[in-house]
Amino acid sequence: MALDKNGIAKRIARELQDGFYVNLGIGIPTLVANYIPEGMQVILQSENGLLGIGPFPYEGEQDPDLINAGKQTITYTTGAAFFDSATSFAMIRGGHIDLTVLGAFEVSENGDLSSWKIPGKMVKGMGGAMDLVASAKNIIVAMTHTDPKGNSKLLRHCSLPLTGIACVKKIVTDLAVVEITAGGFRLLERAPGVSVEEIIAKTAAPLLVEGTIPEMES
Amino acid sequence: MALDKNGIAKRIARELQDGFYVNLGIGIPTLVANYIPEGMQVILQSENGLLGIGPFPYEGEQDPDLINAGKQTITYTTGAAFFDSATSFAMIRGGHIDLTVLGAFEVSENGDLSSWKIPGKMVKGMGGAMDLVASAKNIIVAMTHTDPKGNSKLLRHCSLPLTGIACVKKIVTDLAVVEITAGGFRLLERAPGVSVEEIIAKTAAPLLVEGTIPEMES
Amino acid sequence: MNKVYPNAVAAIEGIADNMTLMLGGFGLSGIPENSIAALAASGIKGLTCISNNAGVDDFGLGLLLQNRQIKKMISSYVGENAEFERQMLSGELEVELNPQGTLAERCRAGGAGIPAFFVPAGAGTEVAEGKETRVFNGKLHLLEHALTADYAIVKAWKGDTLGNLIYRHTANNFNQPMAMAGKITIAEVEELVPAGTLDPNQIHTPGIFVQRIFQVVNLEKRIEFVTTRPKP
Amino acid sequence: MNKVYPNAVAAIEGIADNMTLMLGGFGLSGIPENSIAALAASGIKGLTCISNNAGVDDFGLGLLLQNRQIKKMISSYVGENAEFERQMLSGELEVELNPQGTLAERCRAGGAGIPAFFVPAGAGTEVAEGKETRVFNGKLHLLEHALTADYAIVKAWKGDTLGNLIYRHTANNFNQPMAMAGKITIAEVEELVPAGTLDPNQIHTPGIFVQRIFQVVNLEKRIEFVTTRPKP
Repeated sequence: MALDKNGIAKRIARELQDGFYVNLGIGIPTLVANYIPEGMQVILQSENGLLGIGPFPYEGEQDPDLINAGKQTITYTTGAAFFDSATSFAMIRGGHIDLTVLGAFEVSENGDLSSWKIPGKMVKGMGGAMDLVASAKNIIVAMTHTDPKGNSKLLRHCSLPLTGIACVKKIVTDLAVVEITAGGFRLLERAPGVSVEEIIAKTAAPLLVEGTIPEMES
Repeated sequence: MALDKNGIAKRIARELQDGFYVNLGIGIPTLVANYIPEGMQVILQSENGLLGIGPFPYEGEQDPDLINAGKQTITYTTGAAFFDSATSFAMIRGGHIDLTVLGAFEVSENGDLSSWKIPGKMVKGMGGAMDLVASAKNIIVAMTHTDPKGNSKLLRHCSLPLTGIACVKKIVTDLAVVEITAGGFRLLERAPGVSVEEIIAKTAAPLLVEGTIPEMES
Repeated sequence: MNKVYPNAVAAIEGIADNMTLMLGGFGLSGIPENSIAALAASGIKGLTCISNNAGVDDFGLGLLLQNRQIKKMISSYVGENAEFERQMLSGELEVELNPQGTLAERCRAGGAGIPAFFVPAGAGTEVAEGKETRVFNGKLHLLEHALTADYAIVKAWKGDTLGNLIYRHTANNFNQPMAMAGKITIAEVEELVPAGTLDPNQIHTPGIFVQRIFQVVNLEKRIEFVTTRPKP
Repeated sequence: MNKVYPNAVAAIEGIADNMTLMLGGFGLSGIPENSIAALAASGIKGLTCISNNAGVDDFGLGLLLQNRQIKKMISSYVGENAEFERQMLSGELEVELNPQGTLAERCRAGGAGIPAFFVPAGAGTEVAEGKETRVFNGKLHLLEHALTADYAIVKAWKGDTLGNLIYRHTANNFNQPMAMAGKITIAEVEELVPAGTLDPNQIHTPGIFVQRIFQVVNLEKRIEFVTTRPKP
């Protein structure tokens, strides 16, 4: 059975390690924060100037000076640090973030990523996505395997304007965990009850399938 | 009569304006701080990370965490700010310093400056001098008009390795105030009792002398 | 030395048609509300505004958009604003989109006397069009140029009479790099204190970068998306 | 996550022959004394040291020079050190002199993922030899490249268990930009406190840049030139 958003987030949380500094994009990636394993210390960066994102504030305790990159009110954790936007992107560009998780419209088999612009639709801007993907040591894309019309979002070449080139390392979808290798997409895991054949059918690019593909643990 | 060090510093202090941010080099330039006119607010920058240099500390109150660019113990003024070296030189390089005063071995008629290296002698390094002279809006050189052997330090071309090119705006020596113009050195003022002829004789480059040259007020 | 102005109207004196402004803030957090209100009332037009976002329809830079005072925006993200969309699609408004970190660094560089620098962000994308590229450490980079402004307008938490500024929480954002890059920098502060009140080790923006400062009045500090959880 | 080390000897574990180190400090102010002492006792040699100065004969980096542990220095000013002079003149020690602001910015750039940037400092001088030049705004500039280090070693006033650092007065200097540029950054602090003790608005170096931290012992904090005036 295909995973829901929380299932994808839960699977991605298994990539976390103690001491990781992590930037989570808007949407499914934000949910990963809910699945940080007990006892593991992971520090979440908000690119508008915070290391140490905490949970949403209690009702009535929201602070206009304390928001995340999605402009939602948040809190900060013990030992947090605030800083300006130039310093924030110095961290990002300088490769100090251990893991970046973000959504995408499309990913190509060489790791190109499209996530910010659909021709003919209102352009909202790339925000910090281009900075993040160009410099992250490790990028995981969280997305549905296909768009609402059933078209694969894993492609030989992206059809939409790019956010970054050759940057994605791993994709976690509702159907599968796919790694980007020098030889293209490689299937690592499948969602519980989803067959390898279904994944191949819904992937519009060659998919390396080696040996038995395990079901995801989450 | 030729000015002494304090006389040179006193004359340079007349270039100060209320609200100026000023960087004073080691040696004669440092003495300028002693002649800031009463009631005028001038903020002194130390390129190792301070806006607001105060006087030397009282005996026994020196603080190893509080030194100037010459590594002398200092104090800080009311409303001072401390910052790191990258920010300090952002101020300098960004043209935020109103006036820079520094010493020199030689100045050429197009404003080139030699101040950091004498071939055959131990090289100590340029420190912040190259950054300062390359970016200052207004540079005044404080130096003796001739070296101890009587050779002019105002030259057609510098003979020593350069600190910066076409950067000096004005020179205050023990004998004269000289401006750098598109046409070369121009004599503005002479030290009390020093003749125009003596200044010309001790300047190894053409010197524009227009009209009557007043004695310096200080 | 007097940097203290009585209010926003006095502090924006000198801003004229067709100038380039930088305005601090991220979303609606840390925006210079009082100065924007004074600009909206001023009738100044043809402005180029460098700001990470463009406000919402009826707040922040949205007020200047409604008045058609802005000719061009240099931003990283301009969603949440229907009037912005209308003007952009109709060609009334020119828009230059920058990756957010590139935008922040271009401002800092402008203040720091660094005319250009290489970054990887945007390499291989349409952001790279017309830009010089170079490979460093096996990776494609773009040459990006510094930004400066006739006036940079920032919002701080505390400021002193010498222009030293301290920001609060994530309301710092673009205010700190932009404060460096204005030919004239105007700071509006929630609390204006005498010089010597702030700890000199804790200044975010040293006063050398700030030419004018005033204490704000009637701050709204609107929140774009209030997200809370119930009290336990 | 444990970044806390018991002492300098434990914290410098992993530093090996022929590595590149950055060391904070200006003159003798804000230098990582404990770490330098541990390096001096370690026998590690062939080091490339990026440091604004080279200490004095018997303190700071002078200790490593005496032991012939340094192969190359990248600095802006290296006076006040006779052993340094001897080694440089004899060719034992390689020296690269940088304008001070260029040196600081090269460290920040290394930490900030900016591989190269243009500055005016040194244009037209021997510092420009072999460097790419370009005119911006009518003025000659040099292309300067980022610096990084295998280990950056910095000294702070206060630090917490997550590696957040606060510097004091002019002992900040190169520590802050260098802390960004180490593959591994070691911070020695006068006061090590639990996370949450320091005001999150007042952190100079956020903990993400710091991998190891320890509390110093027996600081000498030597002053190079004591200059005082008599009490009135």
